[in-house]
Amino acid sequence: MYFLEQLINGICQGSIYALMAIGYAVIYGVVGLVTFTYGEIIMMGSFSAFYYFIAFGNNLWMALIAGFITAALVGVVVHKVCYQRFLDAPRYISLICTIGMSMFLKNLATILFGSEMKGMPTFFGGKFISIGTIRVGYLQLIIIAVVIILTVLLTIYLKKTRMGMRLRAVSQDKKAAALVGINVKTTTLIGNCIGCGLGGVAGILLGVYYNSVLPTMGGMAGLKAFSAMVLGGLGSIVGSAISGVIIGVVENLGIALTSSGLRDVFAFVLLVLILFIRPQGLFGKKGN
Amino acid sequence: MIDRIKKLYTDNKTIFLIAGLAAMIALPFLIVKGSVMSIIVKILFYVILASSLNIINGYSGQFNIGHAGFVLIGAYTLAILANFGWPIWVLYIVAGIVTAIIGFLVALPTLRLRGIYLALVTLGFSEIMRLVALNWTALTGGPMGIKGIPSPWFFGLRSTAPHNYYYIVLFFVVICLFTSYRVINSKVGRAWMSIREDDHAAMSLGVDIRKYKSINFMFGAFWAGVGGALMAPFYKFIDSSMFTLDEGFNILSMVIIGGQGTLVGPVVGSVVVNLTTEIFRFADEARLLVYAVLIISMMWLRPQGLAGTSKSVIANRSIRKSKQVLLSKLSGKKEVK
Amino acid sequence: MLKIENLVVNYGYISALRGISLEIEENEIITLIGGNGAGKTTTLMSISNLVKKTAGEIVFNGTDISKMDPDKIVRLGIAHVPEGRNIFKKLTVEENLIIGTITEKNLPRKEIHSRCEEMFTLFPRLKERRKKSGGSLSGGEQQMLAIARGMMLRPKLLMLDEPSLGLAPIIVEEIFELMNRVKQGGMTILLIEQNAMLALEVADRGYVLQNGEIVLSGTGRELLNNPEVKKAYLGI
Amino acid sequence: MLKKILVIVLSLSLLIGVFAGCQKTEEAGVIKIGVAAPITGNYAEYGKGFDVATQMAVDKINAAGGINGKTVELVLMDSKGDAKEATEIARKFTEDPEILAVVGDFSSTCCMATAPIYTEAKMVQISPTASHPDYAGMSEYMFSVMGRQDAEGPFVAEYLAQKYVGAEKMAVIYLNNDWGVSAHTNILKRAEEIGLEVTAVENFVDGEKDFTATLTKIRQTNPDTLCLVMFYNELVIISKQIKQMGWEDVKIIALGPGISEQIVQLGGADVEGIATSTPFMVSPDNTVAVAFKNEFEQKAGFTLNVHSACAYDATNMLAKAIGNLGDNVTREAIAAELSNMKDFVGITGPIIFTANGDVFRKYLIAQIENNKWVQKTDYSYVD
Amino acid sequence: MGVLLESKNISKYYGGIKAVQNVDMTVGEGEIFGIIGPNGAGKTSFFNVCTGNLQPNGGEIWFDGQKITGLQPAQIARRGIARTFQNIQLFNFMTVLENVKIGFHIHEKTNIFDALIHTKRYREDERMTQERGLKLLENLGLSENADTLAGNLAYGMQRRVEIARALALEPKILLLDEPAAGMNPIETRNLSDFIKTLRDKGHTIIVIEHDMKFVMNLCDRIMVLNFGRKICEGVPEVIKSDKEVNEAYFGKSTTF
Repeated sequence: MYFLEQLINGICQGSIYALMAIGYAVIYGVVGLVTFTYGEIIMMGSFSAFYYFIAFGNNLWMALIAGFITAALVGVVVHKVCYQRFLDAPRYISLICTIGMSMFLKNLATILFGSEMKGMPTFFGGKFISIGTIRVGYLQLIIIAVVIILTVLLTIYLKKTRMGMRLRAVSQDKKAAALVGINVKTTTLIGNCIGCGLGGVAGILLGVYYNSVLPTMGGMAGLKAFSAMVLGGLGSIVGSAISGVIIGVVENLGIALTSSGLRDVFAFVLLVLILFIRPQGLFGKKGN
Repeated sequence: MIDRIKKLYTDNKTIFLIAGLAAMIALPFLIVKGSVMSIIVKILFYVILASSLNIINGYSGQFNIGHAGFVLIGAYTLAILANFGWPIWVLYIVAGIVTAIIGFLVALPTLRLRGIYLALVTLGFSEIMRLVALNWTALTGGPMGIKGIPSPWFFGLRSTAPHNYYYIVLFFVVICLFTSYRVINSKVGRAWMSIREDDHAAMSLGVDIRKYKSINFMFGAFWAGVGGALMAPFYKFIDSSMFTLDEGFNILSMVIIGGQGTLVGPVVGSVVVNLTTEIFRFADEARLLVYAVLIISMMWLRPQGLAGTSKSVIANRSIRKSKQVLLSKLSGKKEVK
Repeated sequence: MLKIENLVVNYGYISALRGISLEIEENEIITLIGGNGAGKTTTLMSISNLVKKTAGEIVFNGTDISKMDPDKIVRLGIAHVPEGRNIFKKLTVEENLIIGTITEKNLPRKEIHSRCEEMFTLFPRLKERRKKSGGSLSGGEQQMLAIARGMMLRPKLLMLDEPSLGLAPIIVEEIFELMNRVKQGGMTILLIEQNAMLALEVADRGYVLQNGEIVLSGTGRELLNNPEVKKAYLGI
Repeated sequence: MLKKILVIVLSLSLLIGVFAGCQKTEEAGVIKIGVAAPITGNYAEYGKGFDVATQMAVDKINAAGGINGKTVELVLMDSKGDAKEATEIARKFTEDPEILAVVGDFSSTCCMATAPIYTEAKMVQISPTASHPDYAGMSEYMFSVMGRQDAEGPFVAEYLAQKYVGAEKMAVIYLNNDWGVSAHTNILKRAEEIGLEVTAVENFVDGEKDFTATLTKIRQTNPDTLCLVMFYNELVIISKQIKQMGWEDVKIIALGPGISEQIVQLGGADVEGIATSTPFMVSPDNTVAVAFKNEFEQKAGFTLNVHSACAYDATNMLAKAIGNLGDNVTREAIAAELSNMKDFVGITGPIIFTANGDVFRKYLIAQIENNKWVQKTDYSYVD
Repeated sequence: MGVLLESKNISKYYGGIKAVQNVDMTVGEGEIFGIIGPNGAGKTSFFNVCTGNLQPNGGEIWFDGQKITGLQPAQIARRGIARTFQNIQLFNFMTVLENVKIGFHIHEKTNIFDALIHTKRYREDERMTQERGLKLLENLGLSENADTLAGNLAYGMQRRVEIARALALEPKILLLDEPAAGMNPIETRNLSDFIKTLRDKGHTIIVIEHDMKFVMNLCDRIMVLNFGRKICEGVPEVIKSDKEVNEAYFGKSTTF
């Protein structure tokens, strides 16, 4: 029972990692570059919701949309500054740019929004469903549902729409995409915006779930998203989502077995171990 | 302009080196203020750290973004063993060796990995090290850190005053750059560079990639460890918060701003980065904003770094492109990579 | 229709094209032949603006396309079928075809479907594998898919880069016959081919490239019978 | 062209920076006090509080005519919470002969790294918040205003937990930093002495957000009281997660956040009933404290916390010591004056340094009732 | 004439593509052996299997009486197989001389400590690579370019540097992947002569090429691949008159 309880805790936390990882996977898949600004995108999404609630009242769904848009707009800036110019250049250049951008956004947020923790309104009145002694909050269910819905929607979007097809084409082969008449520049920009928007949504759920918004909240969140994305096999959306959940579960079971201070150790040891055994990630194909 | 300076330098290398060294030795006599000296000592620390990272990233083309982990090991090794009464001078080297051994252990799994995967493993390693240092209280003092790290004695002087400690660090900086120079201009260094340029070609010439990558990681880790060990007695207190990922990113920025794959690059990088953060102290809250803008504008204006070969990236790009063309031409048959 | 003037392309310090000029008339099959590294592929890449040109001008139907974005060039009706296997490996065969029409924004589903069917009649092998991913196809099938994808656009100018690469002789023949049919449908074709004999047989005119320069040009027949071509290029 | 302009702008700004760094104001009749605080970085929130609180103290002193007719000036430097930067700041402060003493730094890491430098210069560093047990004892020039954990920890175990809430089985969660470690160790020690059973001890790394696993684990051990050793942000998150789990039959006590208003603001109904130990309480009848609190919140834009109040007191104490010395102000003398000062009463209550340089504080118990901190005991509760 | 390199039943697949299927080959000592075939015939894949750059899906490679399948490329190189690459894989940001010096890698005995304190071993190695490197460059007419960055050289020159680098290994067998690609006729003829002199010095050479003329004039024996299969093997005259080869190479309708 106890084990099951911890497992459910892990799944709940993992679903947030999963959502963050999906956004990262879209960015990496389409742009093809590693970003360290993603955590700050998450933070920006969270702050946008915080101010949305103040300005327009507590409507979570509208806030999610607002957060998506804000994060996507920040994504445009990040794209112009960090990616567009460096698509053909050695990868480390844009990587350093994203590190600079992350520093910039974090400090800008500190100056603009203040460095103290801010709270989010409570949604669903803390209601929950009981299964024996285990309680799963409505919010947790909503988060899991949002993750599943977004994964499905995203998959459908990528599979069924023309834009989705463009994104997939660009993520597979930029040259061939240009040859069939896809505007690679615009498409990578759009892909990046979608990824960032998902990051923003994840940021809002993160903020609401833990009831806190901070300029420094992005750091570890971005790292976990990155890790889940790599474990999932670089840009695979379903893989990233599953890896996010796996990381969450491993962390929580690790805490259950040892000490709670070691949470991140579990995450990173898992990462290193898996990459050692399967260099292409959990769901990646060999030779990619 | 930078290129002209570089040419002037290459033409009169020996004179410049001797003059530079003389100036460095004379420096503490010219600067009265301990605070300025302290900044200079810090720059010298980073020269070692950035150079050691440059050995890994710049010369063998691996991508290590968790360098802080190695620095941590060096610093903690010295701090822990110093409390057992080991002489500090010996510990500088011991710390380097311990870090090199850990570096080897990190290199083992990473030999199979490239690019982003390798980067992620080094990142994970760095965080694991920090968290272990934070949680293994019995050994590392955990969050209490280790305080009262003794300072080495040096011609009868208490050496942690910046004016004195400067010479110890300078000594190691010179040794670090000198050994790097010698190794790079040997079979080993050429093997590293061949791996960086084209590992398949290197393999086909009989270069044992695994062996040389491990040596490379060990050599870089050694100097990172020495750098970390040098810092511990100077600050007298260490805890895990001094070796975060951001610290690793900071070192990485120095290497890239200075110019990867050149010996001078990391030196220039650490000077420029440290001076900028110092100079913009008056900007208060916006200080790191300025630093962030500096990093980004450097990548826009001079992505090869201040000391990097001019046009190398552009040349690199077109050469890469021509290769791509050829590759695509041959892609029907050739799938080596 | 297409006019290239004094095109120069350098890759770093290597010069790939040293100033070539050529012209393509409407409804022709033009072929570029030459050895490896002669600059054939580079010429096509320059037309699609996938490489940086050092000098030169390319005009298509009166529009200067030398500085146009690659996707706009495709929109003008120039389809480029790259050599090798530049198909989307993770997309299915059908998706690969559909993506060929991606520049035509308001194309009805029905029209796309009928064009797909058309391609499947041309290449029945693809029809069998329409739901398979591009990467699982054999080399020849991938080549067919690439050509079909280019033709999905109904381009004015179809540029084929080594369509016979890795294909069995029977299929090669099919493709060359296909070209004739396509030409009768009003398409202009620019063909790069290593199999010079075959190429020159279908081509109206041809250019011989060597080390980035055009060394010979003429009608297909002329070149085919030119002893220089035989000797220098075919190595007989 | 763009490139050139950018290069010029960059190098110009660098130059300006150099000169700005070199500028110095030489004014007579000014007393300078250094402030080292993390204005940027992960602890920026607390650094900002230091900045506002110290400046408020100085403004007040100057408005009242300064110290013996001399105006007080603060020199604020950003340590980023980084020990390396902190030592550089320490060197700058010690080298500037006009600076008499230093208020700072926030983290014990920085304080302990800079202690040898200040000691060498015989300069006082009075830290509002450093609570590492070894810090103040490092030399006679190091002072800490916050109060050592070997006083508060036992108070929490014996009086808050056992006596006030009637705990029999207690679990402890603490923030894994120097402060949290010493605080919880002292709690555990006293708990063992007084026979209070501790069922589980868990820690977390700064920045942690998800405590469900930890709480689920602790709940297995069936404690009746949960002792949270941490600051306000994690405290709020934990209380919310406890409620979310449906864990009703547990009493929550806290050490560390003091009577932060943020807890009430952020926590709402979920923090109702939390009891905490605090060295001071801004009760409505304490007009000085209330005025301070209001002014601080207006200037800083966020609510007052214990750390900023301590920074305010530290500055005032320093000013008082300098004032007491009259014209014989030397850096060295300030240390002696501070150690001997017995009559200082600040916002956070009376502050008397021990021989070590710490403060032995007495503690109150406060509890949240109807969304408000209410003082439940006075200083005599211990007796 | 002993057998030096032998492939037994080698196959290599990429996903659905059968790049090489059941190829047998024997190359004797002192031969110049040619492998020809149209683009996409699997020549380079076969080559990469021989040098260990690719692992075969089936079959074995024997070299000098020992099985070398499964070995790392570096180990194979140490046994005496040197190669060049189809698309020229030089170390572009290193000078020509440095490129060649890396070729001497397996003959150098320096380790990192020798390099640090400049032991006798280091000095000897450095002198050896310097002298022999320069000599090699002189032999190939590259002396003037010793200090140029390899990436900056013209195409033909790069080919030569690559061959020089491979020769520095002092291999028992040299595998050249399309050495004449991108060369003009004069360069090609020079190259052809040069390869012959190498053979006369005792090197065994395998050449991949699709320039028929080049191969016919140069090689002692030739193997023809098409669709990954061996369709013909023999002396140039046999190849020239083989019908299947002609079809594969020039299309059905043409004959010589």
